[in-house]
Amino acid sequence: MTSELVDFTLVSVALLGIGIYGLAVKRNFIRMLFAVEIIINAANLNMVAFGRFLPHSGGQTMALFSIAIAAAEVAVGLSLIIVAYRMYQNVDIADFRSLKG
Amino acid sequence: MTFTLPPGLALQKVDERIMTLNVGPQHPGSGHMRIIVQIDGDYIVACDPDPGYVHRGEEKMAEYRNYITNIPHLERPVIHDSCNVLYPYVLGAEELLGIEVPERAKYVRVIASELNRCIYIMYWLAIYGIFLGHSTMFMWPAGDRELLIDLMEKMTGARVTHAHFVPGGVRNDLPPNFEDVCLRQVNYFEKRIKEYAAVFYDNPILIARTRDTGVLSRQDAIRYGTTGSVLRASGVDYDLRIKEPYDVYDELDVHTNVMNEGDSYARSRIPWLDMMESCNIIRQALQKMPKSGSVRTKLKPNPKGKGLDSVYKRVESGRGSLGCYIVSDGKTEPYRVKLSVPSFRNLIALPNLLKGEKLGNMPSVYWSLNYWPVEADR
Amino acid sequence: MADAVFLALAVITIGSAIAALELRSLIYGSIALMGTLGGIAGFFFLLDAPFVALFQLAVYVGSIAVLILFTVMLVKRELIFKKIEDKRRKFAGIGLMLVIMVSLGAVFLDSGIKTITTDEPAPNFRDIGIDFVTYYWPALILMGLLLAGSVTGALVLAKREDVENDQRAS
Amino acid sequence: MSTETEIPPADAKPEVATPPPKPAAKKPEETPVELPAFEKSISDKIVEKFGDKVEVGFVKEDRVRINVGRENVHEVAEFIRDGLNYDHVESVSGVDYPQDNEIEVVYHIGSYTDSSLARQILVLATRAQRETNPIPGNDATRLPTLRDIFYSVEFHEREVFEMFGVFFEGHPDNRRLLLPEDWADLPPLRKDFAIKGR
Amino acid sequence: MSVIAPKFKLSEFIKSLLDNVFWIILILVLIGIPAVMMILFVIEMPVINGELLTPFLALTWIADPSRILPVVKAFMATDIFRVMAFPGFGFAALLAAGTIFVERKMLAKLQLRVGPFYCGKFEGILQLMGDGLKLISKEIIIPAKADKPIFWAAPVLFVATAAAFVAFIPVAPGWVVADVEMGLLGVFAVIGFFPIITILSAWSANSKFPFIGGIRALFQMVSFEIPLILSLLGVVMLTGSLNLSEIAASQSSFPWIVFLPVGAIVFFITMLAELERIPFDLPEAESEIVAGWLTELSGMMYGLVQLGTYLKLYAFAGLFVVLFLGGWNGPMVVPPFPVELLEKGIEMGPITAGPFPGLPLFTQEMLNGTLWFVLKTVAVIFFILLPRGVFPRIRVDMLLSLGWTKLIGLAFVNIFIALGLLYAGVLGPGGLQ
Amino acid sequence: MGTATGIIRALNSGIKHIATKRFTLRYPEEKLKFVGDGYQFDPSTGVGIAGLKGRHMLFHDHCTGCQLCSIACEGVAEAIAMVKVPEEQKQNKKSIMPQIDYGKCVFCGLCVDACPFYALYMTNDYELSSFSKEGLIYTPAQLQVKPYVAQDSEIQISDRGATHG
Amino acid sequence: MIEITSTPLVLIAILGTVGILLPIISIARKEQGSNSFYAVIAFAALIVSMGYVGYQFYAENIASSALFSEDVIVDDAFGGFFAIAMLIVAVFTTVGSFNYMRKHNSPAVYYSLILLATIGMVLVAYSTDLIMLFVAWELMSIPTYILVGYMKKNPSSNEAALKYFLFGALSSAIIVYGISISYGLTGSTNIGEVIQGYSTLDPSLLPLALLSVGMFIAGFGFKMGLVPFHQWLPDTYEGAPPTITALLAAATKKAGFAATIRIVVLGMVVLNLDWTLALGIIAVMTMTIGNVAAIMQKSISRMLAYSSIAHAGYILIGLAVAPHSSLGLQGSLYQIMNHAVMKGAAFIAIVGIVTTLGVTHIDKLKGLGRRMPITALGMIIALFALAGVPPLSGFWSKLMLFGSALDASSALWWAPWLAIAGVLNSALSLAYYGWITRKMYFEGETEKRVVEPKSVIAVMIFSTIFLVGFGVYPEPLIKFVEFATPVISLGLMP
Repeated sequence: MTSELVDFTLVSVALLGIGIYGLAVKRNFIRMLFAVEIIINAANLNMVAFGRFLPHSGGQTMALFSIAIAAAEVAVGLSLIIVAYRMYQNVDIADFRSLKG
Repeated sequence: MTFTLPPGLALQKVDERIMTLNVGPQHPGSGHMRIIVQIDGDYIVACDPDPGYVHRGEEKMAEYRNYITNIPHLERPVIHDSCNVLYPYVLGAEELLGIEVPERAKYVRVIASELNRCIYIMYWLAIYGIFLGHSTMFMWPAGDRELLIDLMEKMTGARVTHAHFVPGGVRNDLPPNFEDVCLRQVNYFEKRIKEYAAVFYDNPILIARTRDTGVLSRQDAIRYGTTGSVLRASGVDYDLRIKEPYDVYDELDVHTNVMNEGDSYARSRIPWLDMMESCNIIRQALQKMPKSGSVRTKLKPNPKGKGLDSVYKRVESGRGSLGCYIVSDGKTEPYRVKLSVPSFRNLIALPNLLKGEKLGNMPSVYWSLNYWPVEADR
Repeated sequence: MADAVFLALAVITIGSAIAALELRSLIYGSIALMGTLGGIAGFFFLLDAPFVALFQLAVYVGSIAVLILFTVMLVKRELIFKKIEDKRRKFAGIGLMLVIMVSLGAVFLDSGIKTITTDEPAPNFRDIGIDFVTYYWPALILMGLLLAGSVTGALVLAKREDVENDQRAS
Repeated sequence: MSTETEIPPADAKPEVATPPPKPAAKKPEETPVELPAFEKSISDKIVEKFGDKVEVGFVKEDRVRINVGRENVHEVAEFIRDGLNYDHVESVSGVDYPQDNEIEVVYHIGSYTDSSLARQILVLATRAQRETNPIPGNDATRLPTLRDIFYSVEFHEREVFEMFGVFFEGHPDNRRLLLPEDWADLPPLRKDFAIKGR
Repeated sequence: MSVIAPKFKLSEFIKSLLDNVFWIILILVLIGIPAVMMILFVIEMPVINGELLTPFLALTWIADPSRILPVVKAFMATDIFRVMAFPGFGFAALLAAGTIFVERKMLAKLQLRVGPFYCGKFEGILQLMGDGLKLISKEIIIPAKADKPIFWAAPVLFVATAAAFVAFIPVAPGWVVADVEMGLLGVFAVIGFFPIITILSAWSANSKFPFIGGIRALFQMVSFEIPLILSLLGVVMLTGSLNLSEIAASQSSFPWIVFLPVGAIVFFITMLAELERIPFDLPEAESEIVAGWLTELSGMMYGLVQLGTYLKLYAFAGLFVVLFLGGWNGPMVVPPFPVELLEKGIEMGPITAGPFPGLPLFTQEMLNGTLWFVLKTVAVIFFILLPRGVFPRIRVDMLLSLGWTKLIGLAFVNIFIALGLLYAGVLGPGGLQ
Repeated sequence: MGTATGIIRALNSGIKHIATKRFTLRYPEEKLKFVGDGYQFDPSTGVGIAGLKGRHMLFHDHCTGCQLCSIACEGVAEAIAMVKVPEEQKQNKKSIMPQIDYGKCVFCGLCVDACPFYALYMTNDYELSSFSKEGLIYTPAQLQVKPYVAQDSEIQISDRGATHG
Repeated sequence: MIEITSTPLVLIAILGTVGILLPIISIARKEQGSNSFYAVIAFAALIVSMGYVGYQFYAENIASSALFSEDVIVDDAFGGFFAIAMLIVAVFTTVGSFNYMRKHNSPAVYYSLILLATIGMVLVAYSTDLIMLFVAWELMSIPTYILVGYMKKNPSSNEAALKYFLFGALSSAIIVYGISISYGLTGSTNIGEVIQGYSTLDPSLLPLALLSVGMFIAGFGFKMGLVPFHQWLPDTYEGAPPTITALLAAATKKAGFAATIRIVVLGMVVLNLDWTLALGIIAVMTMTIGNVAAIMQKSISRMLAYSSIAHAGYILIGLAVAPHSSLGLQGSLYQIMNHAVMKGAAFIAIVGIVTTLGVTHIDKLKGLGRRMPITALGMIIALFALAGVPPLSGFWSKLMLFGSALDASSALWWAPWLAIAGVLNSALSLAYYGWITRKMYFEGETEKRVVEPKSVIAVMIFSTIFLVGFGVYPEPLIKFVEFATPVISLGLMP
């Protein structure tokens, strides 16, 4: 094992940054979903990396949970997108303007 | 001279999520026609049949040819059922020309007609099988059909376009020893088609797939003026061989098959039962046929019809009642020949049946209507 | 060897993550996202966690990517290629990203984990199974409830009521 | 005519369904002078109802022909459906008569529901004005549609429209059916449309 | 003169023949020989008879079979051999080709016709080669508005994924390309890739019928993946392992189909659906949606997809054999090798100095295992092919209800059976094995 | 359960048919047997004699050049053209004989029906393909030749199914 | 080892079984329209669960708040307290949906999702393991995403759901990241071990620990609606079906507080940081911005949304001063319980108004006191309780919160300012509540009485009794709060 823990965490931090960037910049709902997925994957990477170097099995367990939950979340999010697309013929969150205070 | 174009088959402006599919004419799921299908997801919301890709103007051509030379042309719309499609014209011409038909010729005609009905239904069944994705049901009927085609070839000298019926009888007498061969092959044929049950008609997947799809109620079947197996599958007992017997059908014991479901399965099963009935009729006719005698009343070379008369004759073809309306003005050519074909009459049920069906049911419902595009176009 | 693989994986993962967000076409974006997820799976292999890696491949790439592709394809083709140009927002976003990456990276580099290495064997996937049934089992039950609820809910949402009612009438 | 039941019992399997008894093979004697009685009664009913508006073309065995003017065809057809139990149209044919300057449209009407009418075909003929230079759909060659009475004429009337240029007023879907979309010649089944070379 | 059939000229024919020979020689010289040399230079050379095998040495040894034998053995130990030839791609492709031939002949028999007949001397045995040549020589047509990169990549990816699937199947003890600890999970992961490639290929053609077909393929594969995975859980529980080799080895006394027939049936049906075989060939239903997601593919792209499909068929059949029918296990039918062959070696021709050792190349167990595996796989393939002759295609809603309700329910029944056997102590990791 | 038995029945039927004899005619090697020598017509009774409606055969010594066959074909296919023939025959004053274009002929046989002099019959020859359209036009000299047609197989029905032998 | 009869497991068993069975029943019955059937089943399940929790308290099977456990969940009074509060809200929602969901197509899944979300919320309060907490958190969130977008034909519902989903997904992603870091630092996911690991942390890893706790605050703050993370909240509350808004405002928010108390407060304490000022600032900002924005709203549901932001600020006062005053957490819990009832009642009143009149704009509520007297009265009482008017229950909780702030003034110099800000904000809130009252009772003359939904009346009566009763006689509730409050303040302080 020549790679160190910090390498993996740095990759994870980079992915986190990219995810935050996507959430901040993009206004397309599907892109924002991509960004969220990237963040969750960054966290999973962190978790498995820590679990490998401790070593402890909890990290992998947590990653499994998180993958499954992400699947459920994506399913729900995509069904919401489908409903929205049927209504607006659009997936751009900036164009959804029915609620303004 | 200039014309403004009449409204053609304009595509409607439709919703975004509705997809318009052109099923045909190159598509394998339509015959020689186009079906414009609008689907929403997996459901068909609208259907517009567009026949006419094989329109040849047979009716126009018939006005330029005399009563005899019309024969090879008028059997062209359904070459697989050519005896039956020619039958009403021949009957009508006999009435217009005032000719009697010998008794033996009538029996020969009935045998030829029933054989041809089976040949047609086998072809239809083969296509139905391949439409449902059942390749064996394409190969078996296509092969077993050869038995009957062989008989027809022995009888008339041609495999599909026989041109055998003429006003006044049939063109030639049966070949020697034909009765035995015919009986043997028809018996074997009947045995074969009974074997289709296990693989096709009693197949649970097929039943699940075609039951309760494209249900045509009895009222609708009558209202749309459908005919043949479509009508009888919807519970209307109407068979011209019984109701209006022509030639010698009134001397034979003809049964008919009626089902009440009105779905694709019933519509596809009726022709199969009809084939067995045809085998029965052929056996009876072979038995009752006069063993010898003339088969053709001699005719003048260029006969003339009755002056200013019209006649409408109809027979039960493989697809249903087929009528022929002939108007004569006393010349050697008929003034107007109109074929009222069962396919064209059944076509009107298609848009009504397909509406609300799933796309997967489209081929089975379409082909279960016993529809032959070339015949509908004429 | 491992370092080269690590570098390659890092480049694939981060590059395709950027591509997933920046490519003009949503379809290619989805494919790039699959690249990211596959890269993460590669990292898992590198970290001696093949079970998680294969699970990641089976669930993320096998199911989630399919769902995303399916949704993207339902969307009109013009929208897939639509791009919204907002330079100021973009630069602000890049700034935010750099701030987060630099600060968090600095925190990680400064902290004590820089020196952590290990020679111990990696946890076996059987340990995970034992964990699941002895310690985390209430969470597993909740997980089942969650999946059931989300699937039924998503189905109810995605079901199209208007069409069913309209067409059954005929 | 036949006495069999129209609908066999619902649970009957098609293979074992006993076929209805064979209809009595009734062949009326060849008496050309005397008109067949049943057919005569049908034509009499129509004549009785409409009087001079209709004209009996012929009464033959199983066939009755009624000629009607175009203004009365709708009500006659309605009477045929409601009063005489005819329920479907088998064929709609146009016949072009250039010498009369008219186009005849012939409806062959049959019945499924009434078993006594199973052999019968009622021929309903009407005539529309013929134009020398037809503009299909926009000239005087018009007839009232029978689609609201007999649904089954829908495609037949579309065919007659494109083949003869007879526009059926009130038909909901009067479009081309068989001919190509870019057909710009005469309606092809008119007598003045000649086949090439003839 | 007719244009369709130009007159045959011998000179033209000879010219074209020479042309072909020229190109073959050129390719051989420019690519083939350097490739062989590079392989010989690059791969780690074995030490044979105390000498390091150099290219020169190898070339000098070609003349003597006794000296080339160690080279062959060394080559057989490499991964290249495993991936390309025996348990991997070559073996699978051979079986797949055999499958295609058997399918066509058997279907023809069933349908009372002849099938391929003229190509090759015996019953059209070379028909597949002819078809392949035809597909290679055909023009590849790309739709104008297609998404070109994805459209090009999809068939290749399809074959690659199918080949990856093949790599997991153990053929004989120790003979498997990728002997990973979690092979079954890997199989699931690989299966998950097929719908993605399908839907991408379908979408990229930018045509209606492929898209409908792709969506159908997606529905079908995704909805049948769940019963597929569930139906295998019983075996996993009873074996206590995810490694396919271990699973196969665990069935030395009896195959799992004896105890888990329900799971086997469910797996077989889902297998048919995943393979898009009749009665589940909705994605290619030609009467509804021309050829489904293959509509726009032409030439060798179509050929590649077909190759991938049949590789997939072999892999699924092999998986069924490994999981339920006992893999390579079976009575020993291969006779033991003669003792003198093993001890003294074989005498061959006048060239060799004397009897030389090294034969046989394979052990008896391996040959026996391969034999049984192939026999069982062929039997399973036969039963996969048979429904094509007797069933029509089913409809999408029937398919989905079958997948989501009936098969999942049956799969759970299977799991409960397995659990019962496990807790009763009859079978399982600590049980009868 | 009905479903399961139905599926098993179907599979069983399929397997049974693997052992059934095939029903395919291997055409170029085998050829079907026909009834007689071809379709012929007896103008005295007005009834034909059954046979295959294949390529025509012209008996030069019977042909009078009356053009009736050509007239009969006019309404059908316009396949028959009357051409000059060099040799002088007694009964053929105009010395014209039919020449048949098989690119147009529909093999209805009405020309045979029209011939009152027993000059035109049809034979069993149906293999008329040619590389060019010109090759399909048969001159009177070609029509005179009686073709040889191999007829070796007939449908045979046995317990193991029908076959062409 | 977890007892099989421990409260959380029994709750999972009851609610989960019913929640899974409801859709199956609906498929089996093949009729979609019978809303009340499913509502009654869900209602019964909730009542049974509440009864079980109450019985456990009555039988004294529940330990006083333990906070830590070796297992993933612990059956303590803290969780029980939250369970009761959330079950009350869930009952409100279910009862309120009797009429509201009448015309919707698939009611079974709706109630099933409510039950599943309730399990999630309750289990968040019970869990003592980060993974368990996360799974429960998602079980709470994902059904509510669906429920918010449940009105498929309604664009605003869908938009609300999209925004809610996006922020929710982001928050859970951030929480996962925080969990991953804290796991990496301490090598365990059990909260007790995490806290222990934090207390013996290598100083070089301290920034990472801070990062993880910051991420927890951010992640939970999204749900709680704290000020930098509150943008989604008004839109979602306005667009969602009002029954679901009641669930969101009154229950899921509280789950965030429960999680915060479980992890962050303790974690912060052991990390020995001066974090209270930050929380105090957030508290003041939250309540000020919430109240000021609420004044400007024209839609009553949006106004109540902002008001619930403000209330998050009040509750945060208690958390901010928790280490220095034992009253702090007590006040928070007391306010949480009160707020659940008050907010739930207010939103259910809106449900009644929407179902009968179909309006939410404040100007349209003229003369509501004559048109729907019982609903209006219940709503007014709930609103005044929210404002903290003395004879009502809300008064005591606010008093306790502000008192805790004053109590902590010996240790924290800025604590009294929190109390002052709270009082000022309460006064501010009284302004817009009073304005609504004026609209309802003193404007509009001619309206006639309409039939009010019986289910809403039931909720109103219950809430009025609760608020007035515990306002007049707060003793039992205060006892209960004291019993449920974990004692962390001074005991764990290093």
